[in-house]
Amino acid sequence: MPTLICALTMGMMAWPALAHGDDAHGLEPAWTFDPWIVVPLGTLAVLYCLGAARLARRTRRPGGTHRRICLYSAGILTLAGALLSPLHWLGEHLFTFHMIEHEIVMAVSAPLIVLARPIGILLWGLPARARMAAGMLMRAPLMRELWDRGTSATSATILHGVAIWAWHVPIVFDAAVTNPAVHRFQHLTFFATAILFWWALVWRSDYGPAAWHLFFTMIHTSVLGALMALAPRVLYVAQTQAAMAWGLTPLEDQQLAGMIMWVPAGTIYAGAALTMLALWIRGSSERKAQNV
Amino acid sequence: MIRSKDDGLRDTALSDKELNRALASTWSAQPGLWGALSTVDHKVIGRRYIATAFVFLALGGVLSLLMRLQLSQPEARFIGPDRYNQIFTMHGSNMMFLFAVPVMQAMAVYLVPLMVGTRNIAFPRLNAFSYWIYVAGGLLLWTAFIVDTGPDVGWFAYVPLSGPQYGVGKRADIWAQMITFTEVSALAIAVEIVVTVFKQRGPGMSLDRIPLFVWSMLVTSFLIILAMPAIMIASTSLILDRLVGTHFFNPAEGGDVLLWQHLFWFFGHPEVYIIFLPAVGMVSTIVATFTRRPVFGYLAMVMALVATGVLAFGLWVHHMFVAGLPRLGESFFTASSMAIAVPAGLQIFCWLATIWAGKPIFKTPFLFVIGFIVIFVIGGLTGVMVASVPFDTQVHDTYFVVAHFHYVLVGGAVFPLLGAIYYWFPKLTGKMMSETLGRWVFGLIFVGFNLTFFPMHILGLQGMPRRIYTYQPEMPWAGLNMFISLSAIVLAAGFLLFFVDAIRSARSGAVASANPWGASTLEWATASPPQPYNFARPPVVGSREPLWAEATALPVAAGLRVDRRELLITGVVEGIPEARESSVGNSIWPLWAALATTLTLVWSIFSPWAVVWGSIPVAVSLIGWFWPKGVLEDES
Amino acid sequence: LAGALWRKPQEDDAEIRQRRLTVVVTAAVAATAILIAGMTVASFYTTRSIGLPERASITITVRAQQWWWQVFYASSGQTSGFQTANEIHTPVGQDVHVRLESADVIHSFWIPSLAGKQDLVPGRSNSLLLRAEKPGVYRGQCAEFCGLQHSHMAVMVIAEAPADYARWIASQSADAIPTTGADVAAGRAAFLAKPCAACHTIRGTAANGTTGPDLTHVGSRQTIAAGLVETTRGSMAAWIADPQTLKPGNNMPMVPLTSIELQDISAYMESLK
Amino acid sequence: MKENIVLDLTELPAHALGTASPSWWGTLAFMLIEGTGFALSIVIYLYLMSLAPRWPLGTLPPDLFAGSALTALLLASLVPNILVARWAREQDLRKVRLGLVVMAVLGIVPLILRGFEFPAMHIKWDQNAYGSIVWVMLGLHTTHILTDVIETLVLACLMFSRHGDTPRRFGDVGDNAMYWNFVVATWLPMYACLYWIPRL
Repeated sequence: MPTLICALTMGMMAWPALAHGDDAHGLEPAWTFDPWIVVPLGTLAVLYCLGAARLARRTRRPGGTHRRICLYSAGILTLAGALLSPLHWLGEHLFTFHMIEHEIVMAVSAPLIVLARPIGILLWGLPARARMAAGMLMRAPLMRELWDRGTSATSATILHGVAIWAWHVPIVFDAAVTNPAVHRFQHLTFFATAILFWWALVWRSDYGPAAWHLFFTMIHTSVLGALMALAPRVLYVAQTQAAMAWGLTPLEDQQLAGMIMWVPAGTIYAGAALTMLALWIRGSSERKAQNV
Repeated sequence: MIRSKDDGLRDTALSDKELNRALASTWSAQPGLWGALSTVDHKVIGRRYIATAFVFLALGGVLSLLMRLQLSQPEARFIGPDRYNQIFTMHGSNMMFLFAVPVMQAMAVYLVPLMVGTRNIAFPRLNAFSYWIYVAGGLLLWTAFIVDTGPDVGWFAYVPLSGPQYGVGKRADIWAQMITFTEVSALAIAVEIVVTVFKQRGPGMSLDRIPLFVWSMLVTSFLIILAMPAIMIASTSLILDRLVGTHFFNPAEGGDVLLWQHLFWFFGHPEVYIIFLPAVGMVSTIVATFTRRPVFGYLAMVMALVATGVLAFGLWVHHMFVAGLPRLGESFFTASSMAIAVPAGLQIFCWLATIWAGKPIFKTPFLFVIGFIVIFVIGGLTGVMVASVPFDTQVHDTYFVVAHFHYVLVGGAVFPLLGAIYYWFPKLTGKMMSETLGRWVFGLIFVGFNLTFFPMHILGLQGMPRRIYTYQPEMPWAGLNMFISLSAIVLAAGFLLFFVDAIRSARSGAVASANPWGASTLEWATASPPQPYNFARPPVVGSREPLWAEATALPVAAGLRVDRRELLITGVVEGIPEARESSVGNSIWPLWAALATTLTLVWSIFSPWAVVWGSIPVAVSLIGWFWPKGVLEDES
Repeated sequence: LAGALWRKPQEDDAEIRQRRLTVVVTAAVAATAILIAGMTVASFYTTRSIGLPERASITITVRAQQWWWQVFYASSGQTSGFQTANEIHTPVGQDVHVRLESADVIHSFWIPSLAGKQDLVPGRSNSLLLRAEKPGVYRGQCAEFCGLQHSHMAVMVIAEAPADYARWIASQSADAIPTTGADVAAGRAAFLAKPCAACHTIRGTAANGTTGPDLTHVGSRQTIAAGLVETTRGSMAAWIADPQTLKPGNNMPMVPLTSIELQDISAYMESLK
Repeated sequence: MKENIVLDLTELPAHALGTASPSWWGTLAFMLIEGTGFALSIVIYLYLMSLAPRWPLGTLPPDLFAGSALTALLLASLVPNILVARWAREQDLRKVRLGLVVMAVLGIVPLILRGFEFPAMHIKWDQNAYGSIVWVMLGLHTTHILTDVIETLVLACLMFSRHGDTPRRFGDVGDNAMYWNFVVATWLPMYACLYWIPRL
C-alpha cells in the first residue's frame, strides 16, 4: 500500500518536471537502444520463448509453468522498461529517475526473474549441443561450488550490499554517469548481485533467516538513502548537473533520489521480509508434524 | 533409582511430593537479606522491578501535579522557571526511562518464562544485574533532583541547550548518564527475553503457538536491541562534548545540531512502540480470557506487531518536520507515518471481532481494555493528524501534541498495564484485587484522564506552546488550564485508590486459585504465586490455548534432573527438545558488578579517567561472576 | 464503534461466523488503508500549496537569542539597513521571506495566524514565507524549548498598508531622534554613563553595545522584553529597575540607579520613537 | 492441575552445544547490539562528511601503515581463531589451550599497533568534529579488542585450571571465537571508512 502512495506521490512530483522539460530542452525523452543492453536482453527473451515452446511440445502439461512464464515475462519486461524505455534516458539526466531505474532492476525485476526459476527453460532454449555444454559447465564442481557460495544467504546479502554501497561513492557514481562502459558495468553488477541475493533468500534459505537478511538489507539501503536525502550539499555533481533544466535544483534532485531509495525501495524489502516471516510462522507447527 | 550417564537424580525417580520438595530445595533462595540480594529468581526480580517502576510512576505523578499547580493560573509564582524546567524534564525522563519501558520489561521478566513454560529466564544473573543498574540510575536521577541539580533541558535534551556552552553545571551530564544506566538494563533484559523465547519454550510450542503477549515482548526486545544503541551513542557523544571537548554537536567545528535530533529520534520513535507493543500483547491476552475465545486473526496480529516494529524505524523524521529538513521528502514521511495506522487499525479490528464473537465478561481488567480502545482510537486519530506536515507545523510543540501523546501513551500503555496488573495480580501475589474498588479505580482514572487531557487539544489549537512555566493573563488559556488542573486531581485520586487497592489486596485480599479467570495460557497452569521452580515438570504444548485444549490433565515432559537447576532447551522454530541445560544458581556477584558499574558511570560524570580506573573493579566483579564455583550447575 | 459491538452474541454456525468476521475485518483494514492514502494525498497537496519562497520582494532576517528576537531589515534603494527587536512590520498582501537564524540554542518561530512554525537552528539557516492579507497585530511565540525564559519570548508581526509600511521603514532606518526636554536629556546622559551602553546600541549616540536589543526606536515598539509588557514609561521603569523579577533568569543585569536616574532613563526610552 | 507425562527427556544431552546453546544466542544478541553501535558510528562519520565542505576536515588523510598492518594482522588472526573454534567443537583440550595462548598474543599485538593509529590520524579529538568521530570510532573498536583479549586470557586461565575440561568451557571457547570473528568483521568497514574514504 505505501508503495502505491509513494508511486502516486512520485508521479505527481514528476509531472511538472516532465512537462517543463519538454519545451526547455527541445529533446524528447526517448527510447535508448544500446546494443550492449538490447542484445543480452533479447537473447534472454528469445531463449526463454524457444525453451518454453520446446518444453510445452514435449511435456504437454503447461499447468505449473504458466505462473513461471508470467513471472519471467514480467521480470524481463520491467528490466527492459528500466534499461531501454525513456526512463533510462531520463535517468541519464536526473538522479531521481536514475534511482528509480536502479530500484526497478534490483528490487522488482530481479525478484520476479528469481521467482520464475528460469534456468531450466533457458537451457532448453539453447541448441542441443550448446545445451549439453552448458549443462556440463553448470555441473562442473567449480561452478557448483561458486554458485553455492555465492547464493548462501549471508554472502549474497553482503555482496549485494557492498555493490550498492560501493557504486554510491560519489566519484564512482559520477564515473558511471559520464562513461557508458562503466555505466553498463554498474547496471550489470546491480542486476547480478540482486539475482544472487534474491535467489539465496527465495530458494536457498529458511524463511526466518531470509526475513532477517531482507530486513538487514532494508536497514542499510535506508541508511544510504537517508544520507543522500539529508545531505545539505550536492555530493553527486555530474549526475545532478542537468537537474536545473527540469525544475529541480541539483540538491533537490539528490534529495529526491535518496528518498526513493529510502522509502519506496525500503517498503519493498520490508514487504518481502514480512511475507517471509509470515510463511515462517505459519509453517512452524506443520513442520514439526513432519519432523517428529 | 534410575541414574543416567550424567549421574544426577531425575524427576522420573520421584513421587510428586518428593519431587516438589527436591525441586524447592534446589531452586529456592537463601532466607534473609543475603538471599534477597543474591537471588536470581525471575519472579522475585520481576516483582521487585514492577514495584519499583510503580514507585517511579507515583513520583512522576507528583511532579505532574506540581506542574498543574503552577499552570492553574496565569503568571503564577508557585514554582520558578528553573525548578519548573527541572520538573518537566524529570517528569518526561522519569516516565519514559524509569517507568514506561522498565515496567513493560518487568512484566515480561515475570511473565514470559511462565508463559513459555520454563523454569527461569535465560541469563538469570544478568537479570539481577539489570535490576540493580536500573535502581542505581533511578536513584542517581532523583538524588540529583532533590539537591537541585536535576536535568533541566527537556527529556529530549536538544543540543546546544544541553551542550557544554549553555547547559552549565552537571545537570545535563546526570541526564545523559541516567540514560546509560537505564539503557544498559533495558538492553540486558531484551537479550534475556529474546533468548528465553527462542530457546526455552516448552516442547511443542512452535512459532505459531507462542502466546501473543510473548510475541509482543519478542518484537519489543528486537526494537530495543536495534534502537537503544542510538541513544547510547548520542548520550555518550553528549558527555564527551561536555567533558573532554569533542565537537559532535558544535557547528563551528564541523559538528551538527540536527545530528543529535536524528540520533535521538531514531531511538525516540521506536521508543513509543517499545512502550505500546507490550500493551498490545496485554490487551490481546485479556481480551481472549474475558471473551473465552482465542484472539481473532492470530497470524495477522503477529504480523501487525512486526510491521509496526519495522515501520517504527522509518518514522523518526516526523518529529523534525519544523527543523528545516528537505521539503521534498515531507510527503514520504507523511505517508510512512500515516501507514502505521494500518497495522494499528488491524489490531483494533481483530480485538473488536473477538469481542463481537465472544461473550464478554465485564471484570475490571476488561474494563481497562475497553477504556484503552476508546482512548487509543482518539490518540490514533490525532496521530494521523499530526503526521500531516501542514497540520503539524501548526500544532508541533503545542499542548495539542501533549494531549496526543498522553492519549497514546496513557491510553495505549497505562490503561492496558493497569488492566494487566488487575489480571495478573493473583499470579503475582496469590491474592485477588478488589473488584468493587477496581471499578472505582477505572471510573476515576477514565473520567479524570479524559477531563484532564481532552481540553489540552483545544489549548494546543488555541496556540499554547509546550514547556512553558507560565503564560500571560492576556492569553485566552487561563480558564481551561484551571479546569485541567482540577481534573488532574480526579485522575490522581484514581491512581491513589489503585495503590491503596494494590497494597491492601496484597496483604489481605481473597486468596486466588491457580487459574481464577479460567485463562488459557501456561502461567495459569502453576500455583498462584508459582513455586520457585515454576513447573514441577515442563508442560508440553499442543495448541495455541494449552489450558483450554487440555481440560483435565496437563501434558508434561519428564526426565530432568532435580539435584541441580535444570531446564529444557528447545529448537527455535518448532520447539523440539534439544538438550537439558543447567540454569545458574544464586549469586551476589551481579550486585557487586552493578555497584562497580555504578561507581564508574557516576564518577565519569566528573572525570574521563573514571573509565580507565573504574574498569578494574568492573572487570574483577565480572570475572567473579563468571568464574566456575564447582557447583553442580557448572558441570555438563 | 466499540459500543455497537457489545450486543448479545447470537449463536450460529461458528465457521460461517469466522468467515464473516474475516471479511469484515479485512474490509475494515482496507477501508483504513484507503482513508489513510486519501489523507496522505490531501496532505501532499496542502503542503504543495503552502509552497516555498519563490519571488518574495522583501527579505527579513530574524536571529533568535535567549530570550528575544533580533530582526534585521536589509538596506533597499534609498533606506539603509537597520535592526530592531521583537517586532516585525510587513506590508499587507505581499510575500515576505523570513530568514531564520539562531545566535545560541534552538528556537522556533511561530506566528499561528500567519504560518506554521519553523525552527531556528544554530549553524543552519531556515526560511519561511509570511503573508498577511489583513492589517493587524499578529502575536507569535517561541515554540521550541530554549531555557529559562522560553515562556516569555513573544514576537509581534504588525501588518500594515504599504504606505504605512514605507513610512515605518523610513523612520526606523533613521538615527535616534534628538532629545527634547530636560528629563529626556538627563536620561540620555545617564544611559550613556551607566553600563547600559555596553550592551545596547542607540544609533546616533555613543551607545553601540551588541549584546542586548537595539534601542534606537524602542519607544515605537508596542511591547518590551519580548512581548512581556506594554511599552509605557511605567513598565519601562519597572523593567529597568528589576528585570530579574519580571523575567527571572534573563540576561539583563540589574543596574543600580537612583530613582531620579530611573525616571529619566525611562523617559528617554519612551521618547525613542 | 493434574499432570500427564507424554514426553521423555532422559536421553537428552546435559548441555546444549553450538547453535543450540542459549549462550551462543546471547553472544549473537550482544553482537547485534554492538554491531548496531558500530554501524551508527559509521553513519555519523558519513553524515558529518556529507556536511563538511572538504574531508578530512582541517588535516591530511591518515597515514596508512599502522591501520593497514593492524587490518592484515586481524585478518591473519582469523585462521588460528577458526582452528580454535574447531578444536573446541572437537573438545581437544591440549590444542584449545595452545590456541587460546596464540589468540591472546594475537589480541595484544593489535592493541599495540592501535597505539600508533591514533597519531596517524593527524588530529586530536578536541580539534574538530572529524577528530571527534575518528577518535570515537577507534576508541569504540579498541574497547572491543580489549574486552575480547581479557575474555581470552580469563578463558585461557580456566582451561589450564581444573574447571577446563567440560563441554561447557569448550562452548565458551567457541562463543569467544565467534565474538573475535565479529570484532574483525566490524573492523573492515571501519578501516575502509577511516583510511580510504578521506582519500577519495
